[in-house]
Amino acid sequence: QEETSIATVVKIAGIQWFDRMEQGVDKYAEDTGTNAFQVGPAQADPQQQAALIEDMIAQGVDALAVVPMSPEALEPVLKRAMDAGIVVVTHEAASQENTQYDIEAFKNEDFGANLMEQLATCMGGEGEYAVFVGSLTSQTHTQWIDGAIAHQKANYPNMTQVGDRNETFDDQQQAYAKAQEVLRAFPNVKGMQGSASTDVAGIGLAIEERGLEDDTCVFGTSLPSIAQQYLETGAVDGIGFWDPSIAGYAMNKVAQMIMDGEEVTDGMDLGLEGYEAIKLDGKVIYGQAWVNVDADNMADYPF
Amino acid sequence: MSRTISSRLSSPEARLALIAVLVFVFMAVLSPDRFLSVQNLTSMAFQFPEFAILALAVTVTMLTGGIDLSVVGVSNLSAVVAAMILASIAGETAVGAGAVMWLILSMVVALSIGAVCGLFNGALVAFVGMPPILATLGSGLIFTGIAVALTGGSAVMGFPAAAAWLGNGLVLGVPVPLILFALLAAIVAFIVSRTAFGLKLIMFGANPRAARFAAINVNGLLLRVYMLSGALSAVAGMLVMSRANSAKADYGSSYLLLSILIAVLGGVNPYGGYGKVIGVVLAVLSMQFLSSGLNMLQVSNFARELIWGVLLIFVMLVNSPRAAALLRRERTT
Amino acid sequence: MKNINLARNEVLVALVILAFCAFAALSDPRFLSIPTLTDLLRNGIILGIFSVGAMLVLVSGGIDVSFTAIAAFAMYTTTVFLLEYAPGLPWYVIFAIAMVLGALLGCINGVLIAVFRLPTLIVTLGTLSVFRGFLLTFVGSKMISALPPDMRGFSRMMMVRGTNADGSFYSLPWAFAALVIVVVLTWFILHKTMLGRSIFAIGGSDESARRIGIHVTRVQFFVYVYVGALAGLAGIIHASMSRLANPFDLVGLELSVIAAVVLGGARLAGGYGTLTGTLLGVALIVLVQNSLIVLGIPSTFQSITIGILILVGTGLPAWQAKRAEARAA
Amino acid sequence: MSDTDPPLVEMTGVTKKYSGIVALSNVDFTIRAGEAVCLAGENGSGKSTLIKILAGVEPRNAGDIRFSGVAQGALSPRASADAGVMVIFQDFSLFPNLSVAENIAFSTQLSAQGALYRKAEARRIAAETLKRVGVDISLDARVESLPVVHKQLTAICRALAMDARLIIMDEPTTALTEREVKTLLGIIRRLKADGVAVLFVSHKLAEVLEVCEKVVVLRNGEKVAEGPATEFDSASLTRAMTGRDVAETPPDPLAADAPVLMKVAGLSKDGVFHDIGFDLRAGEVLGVSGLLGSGRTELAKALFGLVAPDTGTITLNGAPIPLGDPLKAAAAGIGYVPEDRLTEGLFLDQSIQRNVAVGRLDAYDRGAMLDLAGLWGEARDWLKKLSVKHSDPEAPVRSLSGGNQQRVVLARWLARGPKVLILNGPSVGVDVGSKSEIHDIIQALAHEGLGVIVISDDLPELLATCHRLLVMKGGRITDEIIGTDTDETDLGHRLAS
Ligand SMILES: Nc1ncnc2c1ncn2[C@@H]1O[C@H](COP(=O)(O)OP(=O)(O)OP(=O)(O)O)[C@@H](O)[C@H]1O
Ligand SMILES: Nc1ncnc2c1ncn2[C@@H]1O[C@H](COP(=O)(O)OP(=O)(O)OP(=O)(O)O)[C@@H](O)[C@H]1O
Ligand SMILES: [Mg+2]
Ligand SMILES: [Mg+2]
Repeated sequence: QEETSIATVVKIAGIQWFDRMEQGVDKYAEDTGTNAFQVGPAQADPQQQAALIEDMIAQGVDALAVVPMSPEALEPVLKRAMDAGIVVVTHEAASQENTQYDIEAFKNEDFGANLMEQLATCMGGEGEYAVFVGSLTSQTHTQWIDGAIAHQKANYPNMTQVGDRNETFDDQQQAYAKAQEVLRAFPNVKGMQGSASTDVAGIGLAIEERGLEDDTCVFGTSLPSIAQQYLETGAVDGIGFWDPSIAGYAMNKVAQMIMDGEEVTDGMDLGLEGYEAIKLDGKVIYGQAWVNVDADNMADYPF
Repeated sequence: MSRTISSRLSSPEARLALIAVLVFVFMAVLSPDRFLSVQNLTSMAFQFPEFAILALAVTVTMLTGGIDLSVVGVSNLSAVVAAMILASIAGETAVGAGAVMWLILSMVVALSIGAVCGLFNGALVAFVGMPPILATLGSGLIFTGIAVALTGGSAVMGFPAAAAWLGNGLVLGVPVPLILFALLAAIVAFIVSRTAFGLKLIMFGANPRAARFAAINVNGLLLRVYMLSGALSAVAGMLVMSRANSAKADYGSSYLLLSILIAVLGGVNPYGGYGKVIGVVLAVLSMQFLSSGLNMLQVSNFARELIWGVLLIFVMLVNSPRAAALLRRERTT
Repeated sequence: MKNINLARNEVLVALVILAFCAFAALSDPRFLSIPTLTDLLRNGIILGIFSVGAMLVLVSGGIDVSFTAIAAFAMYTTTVFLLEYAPGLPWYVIFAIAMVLGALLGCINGVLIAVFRLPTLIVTLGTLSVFRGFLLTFVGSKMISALPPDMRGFSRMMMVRGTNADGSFYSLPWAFAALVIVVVLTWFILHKTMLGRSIFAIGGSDESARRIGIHVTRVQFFVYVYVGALAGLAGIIHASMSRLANPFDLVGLELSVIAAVVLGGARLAGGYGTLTGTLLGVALIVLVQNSLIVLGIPSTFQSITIGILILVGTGLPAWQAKRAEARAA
Repeated sequence: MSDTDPPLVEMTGVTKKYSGIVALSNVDFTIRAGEAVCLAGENGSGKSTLIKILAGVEPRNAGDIRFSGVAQGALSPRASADAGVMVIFQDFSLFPNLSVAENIAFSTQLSAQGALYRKAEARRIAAETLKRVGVDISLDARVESLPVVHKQLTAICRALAMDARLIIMDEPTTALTEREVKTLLGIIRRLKADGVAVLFVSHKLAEVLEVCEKVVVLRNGEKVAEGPATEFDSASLTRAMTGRDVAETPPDPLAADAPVLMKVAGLSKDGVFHDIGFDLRAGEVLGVSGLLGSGRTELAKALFGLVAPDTGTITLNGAPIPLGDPLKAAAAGIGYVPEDRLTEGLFLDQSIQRNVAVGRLDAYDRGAMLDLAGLWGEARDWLKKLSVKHSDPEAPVRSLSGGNQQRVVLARWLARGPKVLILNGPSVGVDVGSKSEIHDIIQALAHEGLGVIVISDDLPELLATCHRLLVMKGGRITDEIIGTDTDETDLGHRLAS
């Protein structure tokens, strides 16, 4: 009989983040001998991802581990997959209906609040700050920023958000130009929080050119490999992320558990860093898997 | 014998048909059990109609020597509005005749919005005299922008179950999107070759100045062409909405270049005056066979882009008399 | 510009720029400052170099949508190659490598367009896919932020540097000089050489050009190679200045660049285009794109604003031309 | 210079095929320094092809070419130019986007082989050449903004600016009015005196015989006659070209009781034409003539709604026609055959039958669908009625000769059953044979009760077709002439005065 195949379908192929995830998937394949592999569309377009999943269903994979570009857009195709008896596990899609389990490294609002907490501490709990999202249409980024702003409002009344949510289109150049403009329009701005992995790099570059490394605080989601040079100079003060390779491993593992008829329970240990005591909320599995990195510990995360 | 084959292959469409068949056979041979499975064939039939309809929209504008870069913007805007009707007025719980009625209403609204957007484009081209490439580039940004402003950027969802039928249903085992596409392709083919409007638009594409001197209502023609393109885009938008069970301002962003690529690969002359719907259909099929086949073989999706580009240039070279002449000169000397 | 001619795009665009600046200054007096100027100039470098190339192609009667893919290809491949084999090369050698690479890719466009006489839009649409697909499939798809040291060094080389009242810096990088050189060189080619005049001639009528003995093939070939080299230069400057080689960057800008060039008066039908107009078109787009926050336009309305700008900027001259034609008839 | 010198150009056995079509077959041709040779022949007989081969624009399939006795291999435009062969092409081949100065000096600067463009030098060359020809055109004007005459003159100057030893003119007079033609013929005489040879192609036989020493006649790509111009007259030349006699007959007189069909009153457009008024009766052929810039083409366009007049009225059978709307004008029964067949009249790459049927699409619109059988049937009937020579109605109209192309445009309008037909330059670039056939068609139309307006400055044509003539000058009608009251010389005087 043919071996079990698990397809991990990511938002977009080839970028750092998902290459790191692929390491987890590959490791899982190696550890267990399953045919676990990762695919992703060439363009960041939910329709391309849906088409790719269609093809995977047609190919007859046993399980799908999906990181949806846009969870809503995948509901019908994931439903079709489940109707066809394919096990479906998702990641970064707490609102996904057509999934057996969704694995979240953390609650998005909490993660956003965590970044805000660091930003506020750095700013001394007062002053103006601006926020950036990769795109206004990204649910995850919106939740991070929602969580951050809520945290600020509740705990740091002396801080004020200036300007709108700046949209950077996941493009470092745009983040850079927007940061420049924020600095011109709001000369008193002391803090910036980014969402897309390139946001802090763009912001950091603008900060560095202005020579404001020590006068401003910049935090955001990113990867050490992208933010490193700005962390070194202090243009970026800290980043947060979760390790995609572990998330990838976890998705495959949970998929296998479902296929094997094992049950996932609240407080369970998945045997993975950050997922030692998971919280189960309906179908959503929460870990405590975020990592905060600054200039001091960035060497520990070589990706 | 060889002469009859080469004369049969003298039309660009015949050569495209050959390419489509070759790609299909190639993929089928590489992985017969998977590529030829009913599962896979149905899956492909669900996938391509949405961008194939956009390619039809681009095609009709290209026949006039123009282009419509706003197709994706139009399809998202109309889908977002339709989705708002379905989600907030009809509601997720609507069932039976009520739901169907709301679905029909939302489709009518979407089509009207598509047509109005098209009218706007047509007016820019006809009355303002803007080059279509710029008019629709600008208007596309505006349409997308309106969709973003309407939704704040997030997805609109929560439709009655009936809405899913459009993109996911089967009639006698045939996917509804495929039926829809076949119908629209037939209609566009009919319009282009069998109606006064269609013939006029090709003649206009061939020589806009002569069309004016031949007392063709040039402005009315342009308005209608872009309205047709807008309405087709709206249908594609409804399909995407139904298949995604949601609508959002940035769905299908990769479809614009793809639909232009398909139209051109299908033999439509981007400078106007020539193009056949059958060519576009064959181009769509080649693209889909190639793309599903490559997914099956787990070839990187970036390679697919590369192969599409190579295919496009290859087809152009094959169809080019100049290339043939150069090759012949090469051989004789 | 002896007398102000409102029908000319240059004049219209210049007026729109002035009006926009006046409006921005009214809504926020800080708008008129040196940092605004240096920021805008810096953000116009890449777009500017691209636009000069796109203008040249339009003048020759073609259209090129592949130059962004060439830029990304040249930039990323050069970076990968250097990191692998020669990370210590000085920046000017790095730039030269990227330009040669861009020129080579331009050759492919050149052969297809000039020798096989295929339609330029289709060819470059195809090569856009090919270059990008090849880059991402075979060269790599990861962002590289650990650039060769001299590329990073280049981004820190400043032409002008100063301190604002609040102690922060403003600066204009030497990369801006590249734009100036490109503009001057292109101006020289276009207006002072037979090659340049031949480019205009071909754009006016390629058949006539052939008939009076202009080597149409060679001239067209030159255009695409030159534009390829410019794209390579823009790409490597982009990577250096952003200290990041991202293979997904730049592609997607092509239509905005062409819009900027047409805004500046170049015609899609060929034969017409000026450097002044092109730079004004770029200036307007950069100005608007980088002033939306200052003007307080909410993020959700920014793409509508830019769309309207393109429609107004290109629609006004088009409408005037149409009316003038109707009057003259 | 003596007869023993090798001729300037000597072609022997030159053959040219276009994918099967033999455009030139085994043609021998020579031209000597200071000689003016006329190349005559019907549309499609191979005149332009011969010129293109001499100019190096098209390669020959067989045959030898010698310039001053030196055998030439494959020619290129530059090789020909360097040998002193300059061509003024039928379509001018100018650069619309460049200035007059640059257009004139471009070839010269190309041959100079320099890499740099010397603007001052270009202006000097252009100014000198313009002076030599004796015309005054602004050096900095863009060619696209020039009237046709000036474009023509610019093209001539470009050829003269080079040290030309042979100037080839392919139908240089089609765009010129009588006065400019006179200037041009003067230039040719001066060139001959300077030892420059001229190869001249024209369908206007009178001017051909006026300047040329030698005539070479082509028919179907073969040389059928050659001899001194003195041995030919219009009739014999026509016979050589067509292989038959072609006679032009003046129109039958108009019936005295013919009703007024179209009434134009007080038509003005600022700066273009003023206070135009005339009646057109059923069955009447009305000629409109005048120098270029007299406003005649604008008037014609205004009658068809392509130009919107400021004031005035046009009525057809008593019913007013809205101004400035070609759709309404066409619907009311006015037809317009434009001046420039290639850019305004024809859809060159579309089929012949489509080019005819395009005017009848609405008539065959059966609700949702076109009656294609009826549409094509009618188109073919008209092609037959106007005896358009074609092999296949689905072939592109580009493949037809000039005369036949003109009939296709005529057929399109006749199929609509117009009441008034405006013909702007009905025989421009059409050979004598076809021309007289088109004149016969015009007469037949008038017989059927159509009102026809012919805009032309071809005097024999006006005399052969028109009952009445209006002369325009400076946008006003300055003269009205009854066809039977005049002859060619008289008409020429009254036009030029
Ligand atoms: N080997 C040849 N034999 C005969 N005719 C030729 C040959 N090569 C070119 N020609 C003719 O010369 C003319 C110009 O050639 P072509 O179109 O190849 O060049 P181009 O585009 O004008 O520029 P270039 O001279 O740089 O190649 C054409 O009409 C062509 O048919
Ligand atoms: N590029 C071409 N391809 C195919 N056939 C051609 C081409 N150019 C000319 N021909 C054909 O060659 C023949 C000679 O054409 P040519 O243009 O030399 O005629 P012409 O004597 O100049 O006619 P006219 O008086 O109308 O200008 C015609 O049958 C024409 O259709
Ligand atoms: Mg800091
Ligand atoms: Mg000719």
